[in-house]
Amino acid sequence: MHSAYKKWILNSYDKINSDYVELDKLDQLVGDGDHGSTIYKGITVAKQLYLNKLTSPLDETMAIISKQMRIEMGGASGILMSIFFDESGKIDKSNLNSSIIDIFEKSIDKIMKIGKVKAGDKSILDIYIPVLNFLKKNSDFQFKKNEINEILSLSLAKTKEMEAQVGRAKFLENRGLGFIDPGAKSTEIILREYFESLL
Amino acid sequence: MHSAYKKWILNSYDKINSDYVELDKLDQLVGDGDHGSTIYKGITVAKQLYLNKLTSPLDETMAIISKQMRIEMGGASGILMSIFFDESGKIDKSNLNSSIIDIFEKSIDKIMKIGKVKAGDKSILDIYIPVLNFLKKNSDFQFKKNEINEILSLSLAKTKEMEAQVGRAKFLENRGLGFIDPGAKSTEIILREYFESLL
Amino acid sequence: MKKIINNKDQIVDDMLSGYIKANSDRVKFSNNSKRIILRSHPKNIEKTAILIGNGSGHEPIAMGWVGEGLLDANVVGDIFAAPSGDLIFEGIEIFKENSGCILLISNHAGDVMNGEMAIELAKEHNIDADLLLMYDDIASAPRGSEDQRRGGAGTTFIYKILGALSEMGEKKETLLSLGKFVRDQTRTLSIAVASGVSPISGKKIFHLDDDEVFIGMGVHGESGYGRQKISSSKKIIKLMMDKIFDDYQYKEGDIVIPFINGSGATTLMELLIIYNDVEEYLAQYKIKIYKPLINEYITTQESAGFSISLLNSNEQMRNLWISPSSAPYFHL
Amino acid sequence: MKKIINNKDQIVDDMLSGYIKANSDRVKFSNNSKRIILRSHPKNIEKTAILIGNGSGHEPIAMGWVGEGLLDANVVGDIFAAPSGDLIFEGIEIFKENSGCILLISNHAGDVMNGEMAIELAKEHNIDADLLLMYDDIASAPRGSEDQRRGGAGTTFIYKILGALSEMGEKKETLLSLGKFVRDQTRTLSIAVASGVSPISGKKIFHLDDDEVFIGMGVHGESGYGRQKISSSKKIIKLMMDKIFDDYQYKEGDIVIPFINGSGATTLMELLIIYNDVEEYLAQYKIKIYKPLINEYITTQESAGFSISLLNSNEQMRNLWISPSSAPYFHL
Ligand SMILES: Nc1ncnc2c1ncn2[C@@H]1O[C@H](COP(=O)(O)OP(=O)(O)O)[C@@H](O)[C@H]1O
Ligand SMILES: Nc1ncnc2c1ncn2[C@@H]1O[C@H](COP(=O)(O)OP(=O)(O)O)[C@@H](O)[C@H]1O
Ligand SMILES: [Mg+2]
Ligand SMILES: [Mg+2]
Ligand SMILES: [Mg+2]
Ligand SMILES: [Mg+2]
Repeated sequence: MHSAYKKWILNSYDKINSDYVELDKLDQLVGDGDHGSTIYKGITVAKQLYLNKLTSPLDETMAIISKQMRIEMGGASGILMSIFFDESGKIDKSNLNSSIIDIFEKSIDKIMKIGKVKAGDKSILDIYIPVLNFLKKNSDFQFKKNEINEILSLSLAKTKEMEAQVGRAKFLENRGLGFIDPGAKSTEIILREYFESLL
Repeated sequence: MHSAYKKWILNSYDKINSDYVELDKLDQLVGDGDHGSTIYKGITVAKQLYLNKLTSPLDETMAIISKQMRIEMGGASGILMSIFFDESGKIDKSNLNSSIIDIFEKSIDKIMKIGKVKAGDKSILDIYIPVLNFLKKNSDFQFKKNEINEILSLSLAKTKEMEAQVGRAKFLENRGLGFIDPGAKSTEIILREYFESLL
Repeated sequence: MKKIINNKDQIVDDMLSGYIKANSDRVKFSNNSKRIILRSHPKNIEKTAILIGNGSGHEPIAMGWVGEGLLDANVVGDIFAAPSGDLIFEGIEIFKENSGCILLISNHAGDVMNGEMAIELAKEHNIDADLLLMYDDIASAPRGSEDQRRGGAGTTFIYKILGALSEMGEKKETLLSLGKFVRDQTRTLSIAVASGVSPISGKKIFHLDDDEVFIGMGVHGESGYGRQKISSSKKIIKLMMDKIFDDYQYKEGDIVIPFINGSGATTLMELLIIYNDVEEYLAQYKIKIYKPLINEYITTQESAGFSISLLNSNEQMRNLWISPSSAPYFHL
Repeated sequence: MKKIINNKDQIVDDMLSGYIKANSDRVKFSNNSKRIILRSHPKNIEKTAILIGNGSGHEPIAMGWVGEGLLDANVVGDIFAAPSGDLIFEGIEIFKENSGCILLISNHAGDVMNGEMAIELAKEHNIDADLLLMYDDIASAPRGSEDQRRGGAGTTFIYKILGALSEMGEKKETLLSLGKFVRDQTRTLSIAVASGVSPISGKKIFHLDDDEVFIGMGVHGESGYGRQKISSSKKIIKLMMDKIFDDYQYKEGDIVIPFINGSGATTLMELLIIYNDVEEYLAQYKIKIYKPLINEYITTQESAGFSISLLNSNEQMRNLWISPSSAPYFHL
């Protein structure tokens, strides 16, 4: 799995690197204008660590990466977005589908608990949950990248019509209505690269 | 003389009252935007005092008015512009021309000494001096209002082409070149009303 | 963006470096992190430590309040971002030998998530640490939902009073309950007049029209009661004080400590005019005033605006409020 | 104009009223004028009194520096306008029984004219009073014409050091000569980043483009070395420090007291980053630093910008610099 994960992290880094200015601009509209810079700090440290930790077992590698992302990013997004990276270390080649489902279930549980957040609150959760639903529905077949990508695009677009119940957008006069959620956008990027590398 | 001086002060008040916003605007261009408000404070207190002090001898009245103007106005313009009001109390009906000349000479001396200023420095002095020159040249005849008014207008216009050597305009990048001097403008108003009431 | 800074990524580190150099007689970095500010002369370990984790960009708070008689430590996050729970835990760990540790957290989502995580880590390591949640901003939630309110400038009363009492060796449980009592006697309402610029995005943090003010805005531009045309100090103060008086029952003879906090660009001239009007408002209800605090302490970069915080005090609180402190940027 | 004020004509009086109410334990009005701020606990008349007359609009200076160990009185003018000589004389008269009186005047034309008038009035009344002219701004006149320079933030060193020494009972002549010596060892250079608004005109005090700064601008927008594109703190500091070092011969081992003064809107975050770079510059020449002062003290409303002042100190100056003071707004 190491080589797939390496690909995931490096490709995510490249994508965020080229998109983070856009993400900052989006967060200017619905937050405080720093989400791009923040996730860029996180994925940069993930990349550096990954290149240094190739010899450790995957779950240890990912636990270290998750912790360092959390520390580098800080804030609400650091603690919440690093969860998936930690859980993802528990992937099991011989039980691929169910271990992926498990990763998503555990991540979602933790995000909901720590972030006091639920589906429809206009957050990263609104990407993870539709993906999990798709995975569960298709657990007996091989997951198809193009189908997942469609779910990702669709779910991200849906955040546009949501009014934020969490995060800084919650305190805006229009609660971010009419704009996609910045955290959802970066999560969509990262999950797209995840399945792209894994499947 | 009391009734002429009363007329002078009240008319000056009326004129400044209708012009002080303009004067502030002018001082915005070549200073810190407060000359109108400052001279308005001075002439207001002069008016109030004059209405209260009609029983005192003229020189005492004017000395009190001068001091209160200085206190109300503060800054460079307060100490300098109040000088003429003090000196003006020494007017002598029986020696009208020479006493007026004396008032101007003494005022100019004090302004130069306290203000460390000379002709051409773009200041109130550039009104007083041409008037004094005219008065001296015509000391044997009755002073003519319309001739003095012409001197006043001309002298004020000339300050436009001067570069300030004193006052805040001295520190501007263009030293106020191209604009008339605010203190000269209010002095012109006050002297115009002076001769208007006196002659 | 017109800020005097070097590399954007180094803002917080450059600032803290300057701060520690300038105040080396009173504060220092922790051994392991240049994001943890400690007193140069630590408190005796018999006493309870008081620390806070918070985002930067609001200077002088909270780094400026580390000192004898005030905070034992400040764990500093990036601009407007709470430090991670891991880093806050590192701060707590420094005081593991102390008679307990109180982590102050101003009620903002990121701060709370990371503060709670730090407390859990402390529990796992058998370190005696409690979280004290601070909130006071009446614009952010109605009466009855006080614990949903954001932390505003009135949290200052908790910092100072617990800082002073802990210095005297009071035990943790008493400190916690006094902290909650102070919190419950505090009300804050703020007003935004013009936005400052985020040093990260280089853009205004929020938008206000040229003749507009915003009553109840939070320290990062969070919304409150809404927009108004600007009017005189007296009218604005009446409006704000009426709202505070609707929220808390003051009565004749109460002794209130007022804190007028400037959010960055508002001049001390204005803050003093505002205080003059607050004093007149209180006098009209025969409410007494004790030792007000008036200056810029909790800022949002160079935003214009201010907040009014009132603590309805008892004698103990008043004595602790004026007790000495060596913190470089707290001055009554 | 977005200022929180009441009647424009009452700004200074409202502000002073708020100030005296808030600090009634330490300062009061004189019996005859609400434009003269005095210590609540006056100095023993055996000692020399130190006072200053200056325009307002620059708060907290100078009213905020009246206190034990600092100023005995501040005679307050209107916004950006010196008080009249008559009023300054009234301030001096309060100390007619003291062992002399020193009137500090920052070198600006209106201040000097009115200060000189006050001293003449004192002479006429047989009151022992001297004027000490303060100047330090190297942008306003070249080397050799030091006495033509404007008074800038570096005048702070004179206030504090004479305030402290006079409190100890030192005689007037010694105070005057130390004051002049401090002045001669002080250099200041300022930079304007963005204009504040005059509360009188409601307009910006000066104009700067969005990417422009102005090196050497005076405290009311007076001109200096001219406009530059904004760059990094390090570059700006190098440029400013090079100019200061051209003007004064510092040498290895000198012990300098730095004062980084914010002019209103510039954040403490920036002032600390600036200090960090000033410290590095000095370190490179092996110049030592003693107890820096960093905050907003001499402001021009909510203008953005700052000044660097350096006092090349001796031991006496350093001890006086850190000696205690009760002034409400001076805090080392
Ligand atoms: N409580 C929460 N639950 C889930 N996601 C959250 C929560 N709070 C914030 N987020 C996510 O974080 C994103 C903002 O991240 P970022 O800008 O990095 O942090 P901050 O809001 O502290 O500036 C939001 O778009 C949202 O997706
Ligand atoms: N040294 C001086 N000598 C003569 N006139 C002066 C001097 N300094 C200032 N003035 C006059 O004062 C005017 C400005 O007055 P005002 O705006 O009231 O004061 P300030 O410059 O203190 O704001 C100038 O236009 C100039 O005519
Ligand atoms: Mg954000
Ligand atoms: Mg003017
Ligand atoms: Mg943020
Ligand atoms: Mg002026």
